Amino acid sequence: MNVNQKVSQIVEEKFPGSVIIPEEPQNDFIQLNSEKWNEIAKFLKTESALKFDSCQCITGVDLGAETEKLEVRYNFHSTKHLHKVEIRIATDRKRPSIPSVEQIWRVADWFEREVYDMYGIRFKGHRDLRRMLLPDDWKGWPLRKDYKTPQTYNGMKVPKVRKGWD
Amino acid sequence: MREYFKNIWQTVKTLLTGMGITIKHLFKIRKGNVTLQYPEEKWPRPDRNIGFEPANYNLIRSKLHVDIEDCIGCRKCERACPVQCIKIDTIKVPKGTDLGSTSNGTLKRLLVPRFDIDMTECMYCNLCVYPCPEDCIYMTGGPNSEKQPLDYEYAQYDRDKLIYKFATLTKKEIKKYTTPPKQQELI
Amino acid sequence: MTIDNIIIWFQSWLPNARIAPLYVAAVLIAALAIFLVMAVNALVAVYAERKISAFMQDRVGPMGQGPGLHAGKWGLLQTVADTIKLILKEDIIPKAADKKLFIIAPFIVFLGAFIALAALPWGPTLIAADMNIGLFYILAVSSFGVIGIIFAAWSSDNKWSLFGGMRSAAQIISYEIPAALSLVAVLLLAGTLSMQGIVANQSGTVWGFLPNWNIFNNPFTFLAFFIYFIAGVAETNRTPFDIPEAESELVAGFHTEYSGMRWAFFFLSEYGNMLVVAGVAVVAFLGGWQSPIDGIMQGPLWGLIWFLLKMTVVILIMIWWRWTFPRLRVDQLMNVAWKVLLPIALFNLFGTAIWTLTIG
Amino acid sequence: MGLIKADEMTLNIGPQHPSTHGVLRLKVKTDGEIVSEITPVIGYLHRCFEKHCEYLTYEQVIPFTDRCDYIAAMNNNFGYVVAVEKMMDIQVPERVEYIRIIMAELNRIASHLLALGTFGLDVGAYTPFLYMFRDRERILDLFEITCGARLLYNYMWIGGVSHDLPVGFVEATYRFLDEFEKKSEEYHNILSYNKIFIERTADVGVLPKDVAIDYGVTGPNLRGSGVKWDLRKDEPYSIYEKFKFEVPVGQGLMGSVGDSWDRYWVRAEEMKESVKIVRQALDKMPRKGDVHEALPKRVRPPQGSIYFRTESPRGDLGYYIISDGKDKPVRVKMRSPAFTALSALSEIASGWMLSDVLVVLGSLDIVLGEIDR
Repeated sequence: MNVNQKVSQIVEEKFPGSVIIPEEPQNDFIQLNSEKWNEIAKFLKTESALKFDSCQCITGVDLGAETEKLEVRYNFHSTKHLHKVEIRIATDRKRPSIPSVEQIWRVADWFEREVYDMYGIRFKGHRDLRRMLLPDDWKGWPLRKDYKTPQTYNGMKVPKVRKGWD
Repeated sequence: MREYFKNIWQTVKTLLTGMGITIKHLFKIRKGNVTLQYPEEKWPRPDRNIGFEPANYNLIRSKLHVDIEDCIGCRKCERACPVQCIKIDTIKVPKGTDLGSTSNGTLKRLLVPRFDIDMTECMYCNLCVYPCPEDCIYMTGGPNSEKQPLDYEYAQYDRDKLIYKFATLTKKEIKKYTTPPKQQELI
Repeated sequence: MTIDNIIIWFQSWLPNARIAPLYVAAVLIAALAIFLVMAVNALVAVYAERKISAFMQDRVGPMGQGPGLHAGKWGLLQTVADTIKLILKEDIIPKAADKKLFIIAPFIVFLGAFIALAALPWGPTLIAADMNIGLFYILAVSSFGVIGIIFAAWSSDNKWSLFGGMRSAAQIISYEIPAALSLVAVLLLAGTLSMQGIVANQSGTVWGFLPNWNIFNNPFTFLAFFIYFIAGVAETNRTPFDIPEAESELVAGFHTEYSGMRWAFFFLSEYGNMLVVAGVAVVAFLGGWQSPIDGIMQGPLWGLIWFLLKMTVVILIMIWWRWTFPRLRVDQLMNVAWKVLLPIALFNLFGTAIWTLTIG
Repeated sequence: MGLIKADEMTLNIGPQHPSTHGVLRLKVKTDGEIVSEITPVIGYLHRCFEKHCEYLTYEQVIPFTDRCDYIAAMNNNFGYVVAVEKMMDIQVPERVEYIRIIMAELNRIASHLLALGTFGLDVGAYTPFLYMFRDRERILDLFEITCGARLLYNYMWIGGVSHDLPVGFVEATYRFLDEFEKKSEEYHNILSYNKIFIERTADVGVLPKDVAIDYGVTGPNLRGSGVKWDLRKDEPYSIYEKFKFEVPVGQGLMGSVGDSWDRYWVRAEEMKESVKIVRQALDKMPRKGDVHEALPKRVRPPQGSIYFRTESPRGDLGYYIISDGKDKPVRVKMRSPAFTALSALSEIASGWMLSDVLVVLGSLDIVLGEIDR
């Protein structure tokens, strides 16, 4: 039994209905429901059989404007049991919102701010959700696939890089 | 109390060690120095470099150069460039026009009236060099010094001067090649 | 050559002149000489500092400006070129600055170093003003510069400058005390505050072969020299005690907002301060203008040469330190002053007193 | 009176400041010299790496990974190409593996030299910085003869490397390693064991074990806190399992475990281990072989995603790559180790003096290019 199956089993036992069973068993990730994510996250960190104490990476993903959803993928790692797991949580594209895990793994603070910055996914319960890399007055969510490069910034025209090139 | 004096003693000892090192370097004046007095002394300086002549280098990322006589206009380099700093225009010529062949012996099929490289944008990744079937785009110097001597001092006062235009075709020549052979005879 | 000598010399030419204008003229001549000494010192010391630091760091240092300009050798004229550049540079006064204080501050700092030099004996007869309170005078006026530093820091209206100024004030006030206490040990031996008197007291030999300089006189003064030297380096704001201008923390400390000639005055007075500290160290501990071998190579000219040589050595050590050590933190700096240097200086003072009473 | 709050001052360190190692801005609240609150503001060097990747083919991404962590560009290349190779299931020739490891470890030495040197500079020691730059220069020379570039190499390719080693490279590297081992003692004498340096760094900015893990701090910073975690040992990628080397961890030799001095010391020791690895690799490397043998005709990883991490000089460098089977990636996310390290700054440096904040910042060894991407 690999880690993913084990984790999904344990989580499903504790929080019935939260694991959206992947269609193919060989998938190396666990798709979760976003509703109880905060409690599940706490459980993942504290449960003695799992102990995912290190949050490796939080990636925002947009698989195309036609999919109607945005995804956040979490990579966790346990320094106690030396195993890792990838958890995916999908959210609605129109009003993207996912419970924050910032108070569970402190590193998630900046990661979530970055995902918010790039995808506009609101993390419920994040204490300081601001733009991270872009200026505070930036409009739009640049890494979404339907993002259009703006022609102006704060009323200033963005100059074309080279004249007479094309 | 002992800790106090030990501390002072350690401070004095370690500081003197450090002073010993710097004074040693002070009296090795010309031996170990690595400075290159740039406009006067030029790389590679024999006593500083690690024993390689420019020709032994695998590559020197200096400046892109194009041997335009060898270019067949395949535009592979243009597609490989991650920053789109290469711009090529090609013109199809009527069948039967002889454009000559490259030094590799490949027949040229397209006219290249424009081959511009914007060195202000170039990020020296060398990715355009590898796909070229005729080896006609390359960085100057290093192993290519025979074809083109090393040139890395091409600063300009004007940005536009850093756009290098390699195409040599004149309008007259283009016209000459693009008119079908029959009309040529008429002219 | 004191000011009095100059006045007497003037009077021999103009026997009927009143004393006041002659006095002013004499002071001006002396002042010009001191200014020249400071300027030349800055030129030479900056060049030496740059070259020595370069060689210590396996570099070659300034090589461009020199005889034959850009292809020239050793960059001999580098500091001259720098000076010209500094004079020609635009003088920027920040809009929010307190203008009057901002303008006056570099000159106050400069003045501190400048007037302290007046009491340094360059040779047996060469001294601008041989006061009977010479050492005391130098100690008093050399801490005068801190006022200028605080002026500069406050008037710049820059937070970094303010940090630098506050640090500098705390530092100079703290290090005055161990420096003064270790000099008091010398006074016990000499019995006079006059600079010439202190030097004259160091003639002859001690223990048969060593010159009778205060540093060799007894173990306590030997230690006192190092305490004075450390405290002196701290007073000149040089590494490892350069926290007021710590460039990796405070950008440039109190002179962040200064440019051009005003900045050059800070620079000049830093090197002037080095000169004062080195001069006092030489006078108080290294026998001033006395020859290292008793009885030979003495006289006014030799005196000047010995004095300059000794001073050079002391300044070179300062340069050497600067390019070897990391910088201390503010609280550690205070710790060194109050917990290490001060107790040892007090102990030294006590020890010297006992020594002079019993053995000396 | 009472209107002006006279006991706290807001100070902007940066974006232009000598010791922020790039364009980082720290908004700090100070009470005299004591810093009570630190808010890092980043993004001044944001160059849209992740957005760019959506428009570039897999090969074209490599020069952009160079520009993220420009101090250790080889390691960035390495992580990316191994991730893509994992997706495509490419087995690279043995010689290529050895060449890659030699390059990655040499670059690790170069990166650590720069980290230690600038750390010394933050503390105020100018000379060690130049000594370390002098030796870093030799490594850059080695890179230059191999791939022509000194900083941004674009050397590793998916399935190989761009050039074979030039003639004489092996001997020159041996010569460099011999010289370097002698010199590393000098660094210790002039900086590591200098009492002023110890006073400034020991016990300053202590990063406890659990806080480090909670903040996702990795690499030498985590090892400085006493956690023996090195991906080269614990999750060996490439052929790291073939090499014998130690993983130095902070032991609190001069203060408590996890202080700035420990982080510094771990880096200094790691350089020695890297020297060992390079030596072994040079000994064992097959002398002949085609480095372009396994290059794929076209790079089109099968549909799917991968999160792959390697040990860069700054810590766990992770790439999250999503492919839809075409020649351009759907998403390339870079998990940069310096990003997480910087997020821990306000936790460990608050309450220290202004000078200490910059020392702690220097000891974390951040590269802004990687944080902002």
